[in-house]
Amino acid sequence: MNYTPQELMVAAAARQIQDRELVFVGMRLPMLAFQLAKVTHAPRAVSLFENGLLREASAQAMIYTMGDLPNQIGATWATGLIDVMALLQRGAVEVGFLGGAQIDRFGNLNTTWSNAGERKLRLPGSGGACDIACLAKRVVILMNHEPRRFVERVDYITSPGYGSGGAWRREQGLTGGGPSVLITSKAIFTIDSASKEWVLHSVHPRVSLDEIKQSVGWRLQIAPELRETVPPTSEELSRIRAFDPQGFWTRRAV
Amino acid sequence: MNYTPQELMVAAAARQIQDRELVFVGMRLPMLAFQLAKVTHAPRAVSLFENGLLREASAQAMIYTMGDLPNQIGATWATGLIDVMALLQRGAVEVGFLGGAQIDRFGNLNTTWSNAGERKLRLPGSGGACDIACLAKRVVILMNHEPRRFVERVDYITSPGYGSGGAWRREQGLTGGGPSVLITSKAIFTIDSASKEWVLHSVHPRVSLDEIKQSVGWRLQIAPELRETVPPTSEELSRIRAFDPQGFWTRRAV
Amino acid sequence: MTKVCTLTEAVHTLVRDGDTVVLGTGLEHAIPFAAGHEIIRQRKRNLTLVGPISDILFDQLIGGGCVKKVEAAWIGNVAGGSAYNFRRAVESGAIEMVDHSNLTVALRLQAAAWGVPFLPTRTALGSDLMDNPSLKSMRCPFTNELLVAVAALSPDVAIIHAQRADANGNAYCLGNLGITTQAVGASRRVLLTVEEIVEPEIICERPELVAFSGTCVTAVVKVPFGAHPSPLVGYYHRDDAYFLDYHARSKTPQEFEKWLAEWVSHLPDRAQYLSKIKIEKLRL
Amino acid sequence: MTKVCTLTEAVHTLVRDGDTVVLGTGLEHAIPFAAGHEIIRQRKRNLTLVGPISDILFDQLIGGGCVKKVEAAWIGNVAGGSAYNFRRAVESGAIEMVDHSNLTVALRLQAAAWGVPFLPTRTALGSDLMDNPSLKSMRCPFTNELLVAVAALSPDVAIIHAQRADANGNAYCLGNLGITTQAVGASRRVLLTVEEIVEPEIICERPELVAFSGTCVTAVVKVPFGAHPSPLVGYYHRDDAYFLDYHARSKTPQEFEKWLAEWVSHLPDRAQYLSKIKIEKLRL
Repeated sequence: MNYTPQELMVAAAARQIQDRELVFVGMRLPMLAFQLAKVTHAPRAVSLFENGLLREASAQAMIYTMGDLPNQIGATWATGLIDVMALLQRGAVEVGFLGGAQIDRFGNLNTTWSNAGERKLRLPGSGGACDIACLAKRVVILMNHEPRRFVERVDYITSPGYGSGGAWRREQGLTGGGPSVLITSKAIFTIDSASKEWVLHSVHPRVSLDEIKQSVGWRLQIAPELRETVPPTSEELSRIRAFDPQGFWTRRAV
Repeated sequence: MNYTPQELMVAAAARQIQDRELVFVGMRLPMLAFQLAKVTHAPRAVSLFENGLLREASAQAMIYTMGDLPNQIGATWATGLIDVMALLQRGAVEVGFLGGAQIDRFGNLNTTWSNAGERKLRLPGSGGACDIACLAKRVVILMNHEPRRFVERVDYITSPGYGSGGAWRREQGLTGGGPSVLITSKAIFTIDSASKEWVLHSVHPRVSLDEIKQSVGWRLQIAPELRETVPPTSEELSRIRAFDPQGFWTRRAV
Repeated sequence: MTKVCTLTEAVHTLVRDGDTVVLGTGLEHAIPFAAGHEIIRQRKRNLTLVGPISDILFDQLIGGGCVKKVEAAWIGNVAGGSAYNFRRAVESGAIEMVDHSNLTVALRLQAAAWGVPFLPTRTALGSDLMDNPSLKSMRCPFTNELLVAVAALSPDVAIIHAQRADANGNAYCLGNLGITTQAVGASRRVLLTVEEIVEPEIICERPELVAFSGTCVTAVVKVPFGAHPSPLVGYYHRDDAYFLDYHARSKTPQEFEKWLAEWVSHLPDRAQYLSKIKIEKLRL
Repeated sequence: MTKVCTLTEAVHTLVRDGDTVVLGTGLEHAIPFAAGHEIIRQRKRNLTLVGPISDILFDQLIGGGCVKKVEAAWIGNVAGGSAYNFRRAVESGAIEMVDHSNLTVALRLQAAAWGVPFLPTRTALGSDLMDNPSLKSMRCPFTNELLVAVAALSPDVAIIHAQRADANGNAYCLGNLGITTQAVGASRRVLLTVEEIVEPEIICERPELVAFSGTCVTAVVKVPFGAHPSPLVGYYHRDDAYFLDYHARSKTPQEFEKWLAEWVSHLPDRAQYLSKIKIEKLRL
């Protein structure tokens, strides 16, 4: 069955959500992943949005922003940003989703500044990403797999991963668990429990191991039993396409 | 015209409220004073209650507690305690009313513990009184005039007045203005701007100066032009009696 | 798996001997008297009670022998004056008292609800309330101003009464909130009693009226008139006569014991309690 | 003496050159575009903009030449990506940028709204956001844990759009609130635009829906569709096409100038603006 890398990413991200979990969702692909999880294995997962919304029911129409009316209508709780961040800061949020322009070996994310040769490029900034990175129990990261985005050390830490590795998070006083999974358009990575650097966990169908190795800016750890990523099932695909009929987020040519 | 000391206190307290002021009201006599001010000279005064209510309109029936339905119905804002305390802490509340079991020369109030000979008597505690005393721009105090209540130094500072006098409040870091007026069942006192101790301002009709002097536990300052307190007008009395028809708070024999 | 259960089950499971329990969070409004009386009936012991102003419920729990410590801003009978069981117990040293202002007790819970170990305030400076291990002088890291740091407190249980909730515990709390949201956010377990349990779709019609997320709630119990004799916006008035009667009948331990037998210990449940009251007079 | 006035008067009186202005407090919801465009038309200069996520309004104000500094968590076009005027201005050094997370910018305002000079948080630890004079490492006075102290910020003006308010500024804010209550509480002046002005009695019917006290509000202006192209709960949908069109037409300064002339500078008021839009398609 045909699918886009984004559709695979959505399906893989959905599998990171367990039933009854409180999930800090965010927009774009994670939003679709949450919707997918709700209709498959996690019907009682609860979604949280930093603008001040909590939903037990899924949104009934495609949304561009978390403020869109289909996300407001049918919400269980409409409140302020600090109330939602409070759930995060007191450790009640099991999983948060993040993206980024640049990521490094230890899962630190940069969405603020990047160096393009001589030029410094200004990116949009943190939004709630730093808060999620610091405070969620687990963090799942979704990124488009382009070599320039995978660096030994990010130019700017917008959203802390494991800093320089090892016990860095504890030393900083960070209470959240840090990144647990990185899902790119080519592979899936998990975290080495001691060094806190990425370990290549699985490679997507039709992607070679060499391609992955050459695309990251450091000497990549590879899991002893490297797998192929489980592709999306036909049910998952039909669900995803129902949520994003124009392929706006999943870039599917219709 | 006949009136009780409590009715005079209510009328005198009402005169402390100016139009458009945000007033931290409290229960009992101050509540009646606020209602009276609203129907006389301060129609746009706004009342604030620590349980989380703000009212622009007066309550339509007599209330025993600030949580009573006549105080809830017609409220302009129903919220939490911290939102109301925030107005106080950021200096938006012009005047707060307090009572107390014991008061001293520098306006410190005790509603926590008092010594009765050998025995320590437990009183109800601060409630929001300490917060009002610390944070309101002005504090108006209403007390029944019994000699045992007027001491050189309170046994316990529940609600800070001017501590030991002079610059004490500033030294403590207190941002509110402190007590401005003390209205008792026998007299009215204001604060000496330098020493920060009470100055006898006026004596109620049919009360002697000697009686007041002997009733306080320190050498009392007396205003150069000591007056007689202006008694409640007949309009004020009829308004007060309409608010408290049974004389529950004003102890009027009906 | 639903959170809905009986009051007996909820108190049995959620409130344990030695627990720190926050209740009376609406100040004089929506006080969870039904749940409080069930705690007395189940003979819970060595509780620490936390609250701002608690009209007479704290006094009843103290008189019922459930309490070892109180951490609160004001304990009395708002219309009547003293809370006699409280006075007797504190004066004799039978219970420990930690004094707060309304704002400092609110901030203890707000800090825990926000997941920070303390919050700063400008209240209580210069007062004797500072003689409290959860209050400390500090200076602002930016302005060097004197402030009070208030330590976070995470109670074991919060007990809340509200108008309506769905089976997940998403509740409409109408009227003043007092420190309700802070108490729910701070506590490990939340026992929610409500006048009515409704479908989630009803709650979602006006999600702005939901005061806290049902994800924080452990048990939901339908208890009509569960806040009597305190008032509840939209449902019933305060029973003023009941408060004055309690005041008159709690002046001595002997009188209180009779009151307690009549209104709590010898009653099997809330239905029997309500049958003793002219409840229709109070209903809105 | 009423607070009700026109948008022209309100912006003229309340927003002054050099002011710190907080707006876009609902994140992508209820963004006060009408007031923002009036600021551009009145050629206000040297503003400091404060906000959490501000979809494209900050970008328009920057392109309009009104801004010298931005203190925010995220500036872009949520559906489209980059905010081009913002990027150009920051990359060239034309404006100063102070980076925050959503929580730290919210806490700056919350601290001021509460009247304390700072608030503690556990976010931003270890991040490069700490390179910000309003964030400082500190230790908890009780637990000695590492925390971040966030300094209070009192903007000169908050600009808020809501569904309805009375003439005193008591407003129903339906839908998510973002940092609206914090912004109102923190600011010296508050400019409130609303879809409808109603009698106080209407507001008092459900005082739980009032998000802040009207005593904090300086001016109340009726501006129907005042948040277009952002959505407003109960009134209208987001105009997605408008955001995408703006994205396409702001890639170069030249294109942006044309967009600005067409949609802001050359329009006398909001009525003319609305006549250019198929507004009925968006209405609920």
